[in-house]
Amino acid sequence: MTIAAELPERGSYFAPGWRLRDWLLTTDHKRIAWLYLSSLLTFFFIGGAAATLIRLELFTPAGDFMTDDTYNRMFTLHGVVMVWFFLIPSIPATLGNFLLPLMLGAKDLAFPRLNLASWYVFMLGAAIALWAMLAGGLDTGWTFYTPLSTMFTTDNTSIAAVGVFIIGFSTIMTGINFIVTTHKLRAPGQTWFRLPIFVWTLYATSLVMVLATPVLAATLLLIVADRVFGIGIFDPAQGGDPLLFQHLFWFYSHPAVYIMILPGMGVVSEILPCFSRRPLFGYKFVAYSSMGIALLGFMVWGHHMFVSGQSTYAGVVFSFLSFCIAVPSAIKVFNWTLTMRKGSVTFETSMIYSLGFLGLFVFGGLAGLFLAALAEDVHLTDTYFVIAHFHYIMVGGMVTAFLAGIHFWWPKMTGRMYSERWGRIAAVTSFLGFNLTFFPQFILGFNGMPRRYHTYPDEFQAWNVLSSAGAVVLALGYVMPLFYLGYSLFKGPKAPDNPWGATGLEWQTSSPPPKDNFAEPPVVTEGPYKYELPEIDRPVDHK
Amino acid sequence: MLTIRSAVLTYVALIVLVLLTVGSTFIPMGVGNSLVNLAIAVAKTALIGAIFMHLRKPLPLAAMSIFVLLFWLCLMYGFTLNDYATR
Amino acid sequence: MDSIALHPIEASTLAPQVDLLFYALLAFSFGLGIFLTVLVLGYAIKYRRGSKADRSGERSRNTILEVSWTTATALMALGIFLWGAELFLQRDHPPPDSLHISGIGKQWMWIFEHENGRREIDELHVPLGQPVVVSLSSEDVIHSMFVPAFRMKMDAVPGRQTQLWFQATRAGTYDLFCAEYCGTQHSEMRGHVVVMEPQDFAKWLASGPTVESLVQQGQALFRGLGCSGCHGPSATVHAPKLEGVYGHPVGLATSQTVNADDGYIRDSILQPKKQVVGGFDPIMPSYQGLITEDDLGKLVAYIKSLGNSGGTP
Amino acid sequence: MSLGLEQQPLETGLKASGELGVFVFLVSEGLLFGALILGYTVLRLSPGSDFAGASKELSLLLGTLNTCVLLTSSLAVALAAMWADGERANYARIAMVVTAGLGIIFLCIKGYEWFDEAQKGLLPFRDMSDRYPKASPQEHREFFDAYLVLTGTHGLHLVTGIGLMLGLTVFWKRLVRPAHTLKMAALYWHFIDVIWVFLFPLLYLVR
Repeated sequence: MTIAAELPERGSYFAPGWRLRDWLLTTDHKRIAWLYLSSLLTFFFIGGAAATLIRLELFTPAGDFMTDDTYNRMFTLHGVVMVWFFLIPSIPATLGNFLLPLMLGAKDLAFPRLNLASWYVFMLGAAIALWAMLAGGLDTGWTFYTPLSTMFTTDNTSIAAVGVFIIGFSTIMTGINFIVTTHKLRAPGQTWFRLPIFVWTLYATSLVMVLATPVLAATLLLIVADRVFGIGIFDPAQGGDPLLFQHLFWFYSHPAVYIMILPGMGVVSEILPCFSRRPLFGYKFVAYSSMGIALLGFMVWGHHMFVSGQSTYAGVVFSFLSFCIAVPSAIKVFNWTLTMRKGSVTFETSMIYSLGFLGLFVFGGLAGLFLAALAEDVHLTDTYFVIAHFHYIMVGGMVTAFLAGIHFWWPKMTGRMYSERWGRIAAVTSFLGFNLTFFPQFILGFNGMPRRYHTYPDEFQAWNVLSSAGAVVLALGYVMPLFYLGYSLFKGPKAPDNPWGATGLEWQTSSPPPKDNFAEPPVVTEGPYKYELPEIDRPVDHK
Repeated sequence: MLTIRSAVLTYVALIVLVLLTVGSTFIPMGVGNSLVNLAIAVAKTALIGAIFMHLRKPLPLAAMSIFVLLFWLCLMYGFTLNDYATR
Repeated sequence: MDSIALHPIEASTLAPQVDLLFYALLAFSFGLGIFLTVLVLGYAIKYRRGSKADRSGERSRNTILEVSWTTATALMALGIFLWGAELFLQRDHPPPDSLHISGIGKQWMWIFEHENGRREIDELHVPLGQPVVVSLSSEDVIHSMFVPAFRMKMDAVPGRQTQLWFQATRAGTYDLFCAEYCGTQHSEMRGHVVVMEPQDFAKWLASGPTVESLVQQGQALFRGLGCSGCHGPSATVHAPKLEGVYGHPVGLATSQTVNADDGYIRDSILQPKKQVVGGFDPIMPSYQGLITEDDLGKLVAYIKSLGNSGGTP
Repeated sequence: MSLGLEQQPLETGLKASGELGVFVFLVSEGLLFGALILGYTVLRLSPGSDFAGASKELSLLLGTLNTCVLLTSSLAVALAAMWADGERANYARIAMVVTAGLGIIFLCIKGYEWFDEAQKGLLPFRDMSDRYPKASPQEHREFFDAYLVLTGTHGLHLVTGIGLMLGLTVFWKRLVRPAHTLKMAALYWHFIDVIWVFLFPLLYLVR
């Protein structure tokens, strides 16, 4: 699509052609990954534009840049686009789509046509929801809380809800495809404990997709039914219960957080060993902790509802389980850190992104402890502290990992190398910009600035100005890769098959891979991450 | 393996269960009615599953799917109703 | 710009306790976060390619280490959980001598009503040093009453009553926010809590515009809405008498027993067929949608007064 | 989830992929209905509520009849799947038409019920809200809200199922593995049947 026609090389998956039909009717998982990538990038920058306008408005305490209604539409647009059009499909639908069959040693996903269908369904849902939001405006917030969303907002709510509902189908399709592929299409010898952690995390993610998304569908269905027919299951005026909505919504939306972050953890688990030249520390613990997170993620949703009128006892239970989920997350962090020990560390772009991920994930995760602690959450919930916390995980964690993965597998996906120098500059810029943007929001939240505020008391201005200034740096860091990665497509040097000297089946095929992924079906005889120290770093007793 | 005989027998059993469950509503038992209805619904599901859907000796993955569904339903109902029960 | 917000004022008995937890968590988080950052950077630098660091020895698996840090994390998490939960449980136990105020959230304002009927909008006056219970309800969507200086927040949910309580420890004027997104002017749904010396508060309370007390207004409504036609002393319809009901157990037609608290009375007005008193027919019509939250509060106050005095109107 | 699966046999291929895919999909569907029924459960269990009392307004006769129709269709589709392999494919195609036909009969009866209930002002259609019997307790409206959503969602699934059956019958000769596809579709049909098996007592039998 956006890639120039000079790329195709004999034998690569680009070879079948560059006509529109070759892309829009393809069932090749690698091409579908590109379809997703180009759509997701578009949505990312739409959501980013909304974020820019939000930060611009918050530069001053008064509502002097846009009206309150416009502002509310902006943060709703930002939330809906970023959550459903970008974060949920981000890594699974792009890198996951491209890499899962390669990592398993398969020719394609189990259901290639379902895979293509999922993209079309995704685009349909996104188009509907986007149309509702841009043409009419949606001001419910991405959370669709009732009775606000059912009684007081415009009819665009129904249209947008239908759009998100349709996107849910696409998510479920991807989930089913990945689960079946992982079970059924592993190459000979590719046993579960020889799978790369990225596959483990994709599997865990797919489980969450399949198990959580239908509950969102049910919830949105009830919202639309309320608006269209006037059924009142969530409507207190008719004896319904708005808290039921919150239970159902967070039953989906909390696990959805793990749809977003788990694949990021998988990406980093691939990159850290590669550039440390060391096997991943505690492979099985990292694999099990992914499954543990997927399971526990379903038992903690009530921590979004501590002050909502939920029973105190339920609050205590949910708080306890929320602390439990800190354990598998911590296990991963410790293991990643120790992977570097006694390694031979180099600082390629994707490694710098991964180290950035580690730092931001640690601080974002620790902020989660504050919010899981009941009495503290009463003060901090619905303030900017929450905003900062989940942006540290979603943007600092997830988007950073996404960029790390894109840079790591770029040579494989395109067959071209990009400029390492510019890559490193962009990685450091976005890290600094991110912290400048979001760290002040922790302080704002602690001081009590509520979220979704169009205007705010004067004493909060200094931190908001800092945050808005940081957003400029962050935006710069995110725009840079567009240029040097785009440039590499045309002028970048040709990539060798395995530029990083990495292990894993995807590096054993050519760059870019042939249409059927492998010239001959691979046979796996050993586990992942069999990294050896390079000659100059090898200890004496090993020589 | 499904035969016409076993299929028809299952079908007859299902219809009998429908009549039983409808009949039971005419005997007032309070909460008991709901329990009986639920038990019969589970029995019907078991019949449909075991015979019609060939799940008597399921593949491990099919069995796992069913287990996962039941387990996740338990999570959803358990935690939500826990809130309502303790308000 | 007035000043830069660094640390919110502590103005309630709860605030220093919550802040102690906050700063303990902050110390722990920064301790662990910086330790990990130093470790990551330290390893990255020490073991950079070509460095002289010692790389001999087995690694990549160490079950004892895995088990021990898993256990350590779990114990830390448990400790923080208990601390946070212990403080949280205070929420359900306001001291018995509390002052009761009812608060109503409405797009986009807060209405507070004191026991003597004095009402205020977007302002809440409370006395220093006395526990205050605010019963919250909402007329339209979900709002959330948030007073950062008190470290206290609670949602106002339509169709239900929730409550929060605090005891102010510092006179002054503090921000009051709506923390749950509630539509167009959500960020304008702000106000102030004014904490006054008790004698000043008493003066303020008495000096207000002469309004009938809540109970008197409730009594007027009781007649106006036709409640007295059935529940009044001269009624011919067979309906339960309301004197001495509040705060006492009520036997239901389902042979269960409920305590006649605020919630029960409220429900009985809105959904009378839900919990019918034993020996009576479910003939009362529902007042759902016919009565505002505001009036409902007055009716409940009146029925409460009947329960307390035991007298007849 | 992975316990006991370490010793994966060294085989690959599409064998049984479709079946696993359908089961995973049905798990997903199960949670959709699970969530909707949870809404019903919460409303019904709210203390002292006469939510279930509204069940009296439904037609027990038509409900029972419909249950039998759907169970019969399950028998038909099970037979179709049995006949799918081998030489009796024509039997299978007839059985599929019967299945779809029974599905359509179910929808007709259901449609008549909805029409009848709408006439009585029981269904929560916004334009008709003034026709709610004012005396009926609020919980009864809630019951009909839940009833409409549950039966409506089930009906939409049935429409999909009927489409599948008819499509399979028509395109039988053009499919690569028609028998396999039919078995997958049969699993879906049985699932819809199982959902009704639970909806029937929840909605009709709680009087």
